Amino acid sequence: MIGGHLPVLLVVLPLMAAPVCVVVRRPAWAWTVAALASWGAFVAALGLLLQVLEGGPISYPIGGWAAPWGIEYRLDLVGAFVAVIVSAIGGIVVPYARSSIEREVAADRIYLFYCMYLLCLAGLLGIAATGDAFNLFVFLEISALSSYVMIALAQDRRALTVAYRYLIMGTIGATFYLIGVGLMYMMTGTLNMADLAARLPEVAETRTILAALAFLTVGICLKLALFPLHLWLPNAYTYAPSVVTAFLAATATKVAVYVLIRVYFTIFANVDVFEAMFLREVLMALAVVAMLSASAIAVFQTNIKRMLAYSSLAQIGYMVLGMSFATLTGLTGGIIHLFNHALMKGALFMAMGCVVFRLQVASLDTIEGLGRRMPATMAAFVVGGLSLIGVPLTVGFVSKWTLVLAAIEANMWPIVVAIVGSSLLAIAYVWRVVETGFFRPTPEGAPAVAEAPLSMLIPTWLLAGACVWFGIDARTTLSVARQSAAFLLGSGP
Amino acid sequence: MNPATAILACIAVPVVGALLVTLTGRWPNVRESVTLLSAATLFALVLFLFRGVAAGARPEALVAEMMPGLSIAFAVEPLGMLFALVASFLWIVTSIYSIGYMRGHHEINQTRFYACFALALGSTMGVAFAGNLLTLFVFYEALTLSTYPLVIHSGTDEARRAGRLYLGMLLGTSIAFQLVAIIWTGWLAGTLTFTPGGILSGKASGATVAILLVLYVFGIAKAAVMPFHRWLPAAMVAPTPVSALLHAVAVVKAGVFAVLKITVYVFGLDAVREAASSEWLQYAAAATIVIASLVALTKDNLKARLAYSTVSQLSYIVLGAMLATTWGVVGGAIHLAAHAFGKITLFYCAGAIAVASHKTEVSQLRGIGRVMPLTTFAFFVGSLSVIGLPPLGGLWGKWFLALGALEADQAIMVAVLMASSLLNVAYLMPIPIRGFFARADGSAEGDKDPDRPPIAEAPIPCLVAISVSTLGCVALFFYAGPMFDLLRGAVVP
Amino acid sequence: MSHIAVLRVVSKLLIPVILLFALYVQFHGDFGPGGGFQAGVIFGSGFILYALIFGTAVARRVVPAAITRIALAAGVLLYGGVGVAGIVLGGQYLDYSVLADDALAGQHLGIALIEFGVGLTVAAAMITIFYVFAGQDRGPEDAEQ
Amino acid sequence: MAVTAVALAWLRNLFAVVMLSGIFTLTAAVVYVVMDAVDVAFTEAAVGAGIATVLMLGSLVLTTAEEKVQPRRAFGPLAMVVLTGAVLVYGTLDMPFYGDPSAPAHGHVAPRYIRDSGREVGPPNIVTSVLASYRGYDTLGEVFVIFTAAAGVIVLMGRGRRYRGRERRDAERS
Amino acid sequence: MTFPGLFNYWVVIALMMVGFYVVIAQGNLIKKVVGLNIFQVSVFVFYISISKVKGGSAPILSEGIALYGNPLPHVLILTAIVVGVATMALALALVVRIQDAYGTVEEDEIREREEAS
Repeated sequence: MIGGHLPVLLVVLPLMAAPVCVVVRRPAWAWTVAALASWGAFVAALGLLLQVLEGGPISYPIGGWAAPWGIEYRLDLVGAFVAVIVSAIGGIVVPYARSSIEREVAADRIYLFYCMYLLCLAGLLGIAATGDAFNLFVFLEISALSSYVMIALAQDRRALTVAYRYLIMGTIGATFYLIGVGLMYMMTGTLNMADLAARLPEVAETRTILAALAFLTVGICLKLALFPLHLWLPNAYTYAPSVVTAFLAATATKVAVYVLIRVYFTIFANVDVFEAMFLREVLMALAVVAMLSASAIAVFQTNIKRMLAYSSLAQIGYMVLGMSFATLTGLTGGIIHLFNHALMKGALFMAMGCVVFRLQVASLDTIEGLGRRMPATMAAFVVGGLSLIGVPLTVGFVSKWTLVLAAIEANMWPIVVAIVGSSLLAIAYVWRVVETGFFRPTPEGAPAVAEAPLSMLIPTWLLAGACVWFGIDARTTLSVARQSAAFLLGSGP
Repeated sequence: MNPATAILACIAVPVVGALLVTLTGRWPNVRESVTLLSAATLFALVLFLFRGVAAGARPEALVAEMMPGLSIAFAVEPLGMLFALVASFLWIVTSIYSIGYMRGHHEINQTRFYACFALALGSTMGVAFAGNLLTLFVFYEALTLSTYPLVIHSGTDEARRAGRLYLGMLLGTSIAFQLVAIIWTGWLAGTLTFTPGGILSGKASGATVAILLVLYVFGIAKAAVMPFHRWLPAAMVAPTPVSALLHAVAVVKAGVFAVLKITVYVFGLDAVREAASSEWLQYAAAATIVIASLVALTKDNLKARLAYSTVSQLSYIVLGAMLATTWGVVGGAIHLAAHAFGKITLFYCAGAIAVASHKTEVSQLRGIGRVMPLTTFAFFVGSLSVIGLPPLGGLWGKWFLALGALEADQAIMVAVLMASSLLNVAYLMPIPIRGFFARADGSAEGDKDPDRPPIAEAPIPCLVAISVSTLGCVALFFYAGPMFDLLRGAVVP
Repeated sequence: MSHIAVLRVVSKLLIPVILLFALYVQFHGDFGPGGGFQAGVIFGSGFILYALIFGTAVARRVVPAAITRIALAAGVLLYGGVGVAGIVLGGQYLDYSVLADDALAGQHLGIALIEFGVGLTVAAAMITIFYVFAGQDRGPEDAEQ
Repeated sequence: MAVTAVALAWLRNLFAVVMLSGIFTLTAAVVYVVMDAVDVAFTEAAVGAGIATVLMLGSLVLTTAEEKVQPRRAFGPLAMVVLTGAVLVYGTLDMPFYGDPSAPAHGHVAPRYIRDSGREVGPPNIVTSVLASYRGYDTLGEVFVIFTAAAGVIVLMGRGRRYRGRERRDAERS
Repeated sequence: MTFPGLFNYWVVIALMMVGFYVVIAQGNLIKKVVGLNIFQVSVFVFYISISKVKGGSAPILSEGIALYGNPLPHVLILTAIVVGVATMALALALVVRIQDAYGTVEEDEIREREEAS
């Protein structure tokens, strides 16, 4: 009986756990609630993925009202896959948070952190599950508001301005999205995605729908920080508490990419969007610029969290690039990179979180010779870093392989050059950290630090291990990604 | 023992060895016994495989499927067999040598040194036995990464700069050119498995083959074809055993081996011969041969001179591959083995001289033959082998290469080979000759220091290793027949 | 300070009316404009007026911060709980029809419950935010959210 | 409305700005009534004009009431705004006319609410039916947004946070 | 207030753009929030004008009325208003904290002080 209700339980479980956190207040209890809820969500997401793999997309009418009238939860393979990614990262982050948050957030705010974290998780899962364009907006806002708060939780005062800027940009993005949805509603009279897909072709040629597409694209690109709408991201990731950075970097932008996929391949499934307004060319060009410029900037950063943030911008470029091919291999590459990047960035930011836990700052100066003092942490960083470069037997290699293959198939050699160029820059910035961490002597008078606590190391290594595991055996993930892509394209042109 | 198990064991033994070395790092004697033991075990395993391969067997082993249609798989064939034999045998010798060298030099981080060394050997075995391009690429990268810590072993600024160049150039070219070429090949041919006669025949146009060939030859920077040779002289900052085994044998030979293997099993000799770019690449190789020899003449540092000599000699093999005739390929492969013994002897001697006398420059070596007669004599024999004079193994490689050039109607290449041999004489012979006949330079600073013990022969383990490799040079001359038969099996089905 | 006295008297009269009006809006939402949300706002403002005139300290005694916090959570939990009840009783999430024997009656009950949840959370949220804003400019020791 | 909005953009006294913003929202509420959206008007008046203004005044008290003179001229943003506006105007060209009963928006999903909500859900107020039942899940989300905001405000400002922040700033200055 | 044709939309768009301009061009953090508010309210007005049906009445069922306004946008905007205010509350809370931490709510001054520290 529960199986049938999984789509909604997936979201409602963390959602309802959030107020419970506020009621119980004791940090340990709040943590327990958060852990149970996010693990529960993970189990639900896995169950859903299996259901979808077996029986195709699941539709769940909330309130018992059939689709275009009520709100529908609709999980196809992509949605379920993203839900698994998000909830898995959530489940791994929670145990990590316990020690890390104690260090970085005031004690009387800890229960509220868990509350916010759960809301954010629920919001992201809600976005993944929903089949309704407006419902998506609501959950977008839940996750956005809670992430602003989580960023502002950091003790550094710059976190406040960063959160404020993020809030302004995020709200503009959401409002743009709202305008887009309004325009679509105006021309079709519906908000349900599947219904929109069916009704849009009739009016696809109208200027109103073109404007709607433009607003949706710009709004979502603000959220996913595609160049040149990325200015909020580096600082946000730099000054937020480490756990928050790890969680957001691994999930929030991925979900935004997912929304973009939804818009192009579900809502506009029956319309050849990529032909309209040079969308393909524009997206590709922006993605390429993002990949190259962000990687180049990353090379010059000394704060490692900021460096990783810029690297995230570049990786977002990869995902958008894969999507904009609109071919089977390209879309597969985009989706698989969604998963893979969540793993590696999660691992990297968590490793840096361990460094911050011991040293307060993770910059090139503080980590000199740290490989000797915190070997497990730095080793996890190396694994994630190699993955970022795309060394074989890591997940990054699988992504890169698929994306390059897509570019070769499409006969787009400049894109191949861009992917390769961005990887070369990745070598440069990753290796600066590895070299400083492992092959520089520990400076005189450096604080003697112990390895990070196991509650932080184990989650970090879970993700680092996953980077290798899914890099060696990418069959499962690739086949899920490929099936998702086929499904998304199948209903399209 | 099952051959498939033996193949896997060949990879596993060094890796396990590395692990044990790390664990026993506290007890140097145990640690070094572990190293020797793994080296011996590995050689025994390779010999076991050799028996089968010599009899015509082609054992295979599948490890894991990575992506659909792409797997990590091994398949032993003659080229790889020869490479594995040379590398695993010389590992034993080098291990003995290292013990003398590292202790004599009071080096730091010895545990890391032995562990990485073992890992590098494991990767070399992986390269040698790779059954498809993907596996080859995986171990090629693993080899780069596992030798990086050895290059920057000393931890000085110079070493770190060299390490950056090393990693940037090897990893960079492999991702930028080789990976793209592999993905392209896979897309064109539908498979990456090495197949006699080539997998690309009939599947790609002439122009495509030409471009791919260029991508491979320059993408495999380990083969050090100019202009991607700079990493090799830079890597000479590493301890001498590393320069000896890895940068005269394992790493660089992995590069030329990959070129040979791709020529034979991916393109097929006919396709390479017909490709528009192969002649152009021959000239590139020829230019490298001559220019590197000339540069070697100008180098006063002994190891730098040897490094440029290696660059030059490697291009012989690339030249053989690009000639794409039976004699050319066989000659290349034989040169691979013969040069390995010759060059490793020279490096051993250079290291022995450095340990015993702390002299590293050619100009300091006047009269060294009087205090270190054995070492200097070995140097003399090694030089003769590299030059290619009977009765030493170096002769055969050049001989067959010249035949191959004639077969391909490239008489000019014969001239290049001859010119290069003369240059070899010019940059190598003065060293032993001056060592024996010139009077020691009285102004050398070391000699005036009364506290310094007088220069004596190198430590015993070093001498043992030098003797073994010198004998190897001679043995190769007489046992060229079996080698030749083995290799013919690869080229002529 | 006579105008304060006037204020007090007026507001003493006014506040019950405001609160009553809130309740009216809460339950009248079915028929005219209004509902839990608006009711919550009005209730909240009524209380804030009270707090402004009689001082936050008094207001905090009447409705302590802990209560508002729990009310805040209770409201959303009630809403979500109604949804879960729908599942438990064999319908879909947030399906009110199964809450009672008759579908229409179930809808009615469900809407009333969730509207109440909404009102509770909104009122609590307003009071909380007010407390927090009003609780500024004091040292850490006497500030109580 | 337009007048208030433009005035808002130019005024520098923040109290006036906030009051004008309240007026702006109230005007919007009036417009809603004209457009037959009584529920929305009610909410906008209570929330948009009421709470929002109070909140802004509250934060003005806690910060500052006068905006600094801005020396720079912002042509970049202006260009962006004009571009966005142009896209929107471009989009309007194919729109159904204002109030057109045959517009697609009125033809698909909405008629069922008007026709059947009385029978299926009960309340005569269709907005309530849709809000609480047909799209009850959106409302659930909405309540959670309020919850998030309230909890977020506690996080940011509750219990002496401000005080501590100022102490830190003073410490940094000295 | 019955505008002919598309004129109504253009007014709304003009309002939106004023709000949008204030958000992105103003340096005062509070004013940005106000701008955001105007921007959002204008979007709401836009939605509501979608719902208007000429000759229709408010969507409250009663005897004898056949033509109603479209209730769906009303519902959406009810939700959106609340979301907007919630965002604003958070934004203002942040502004207050920024004032404490930096002593100013002007963007360029904050930047100066950030660089100074």
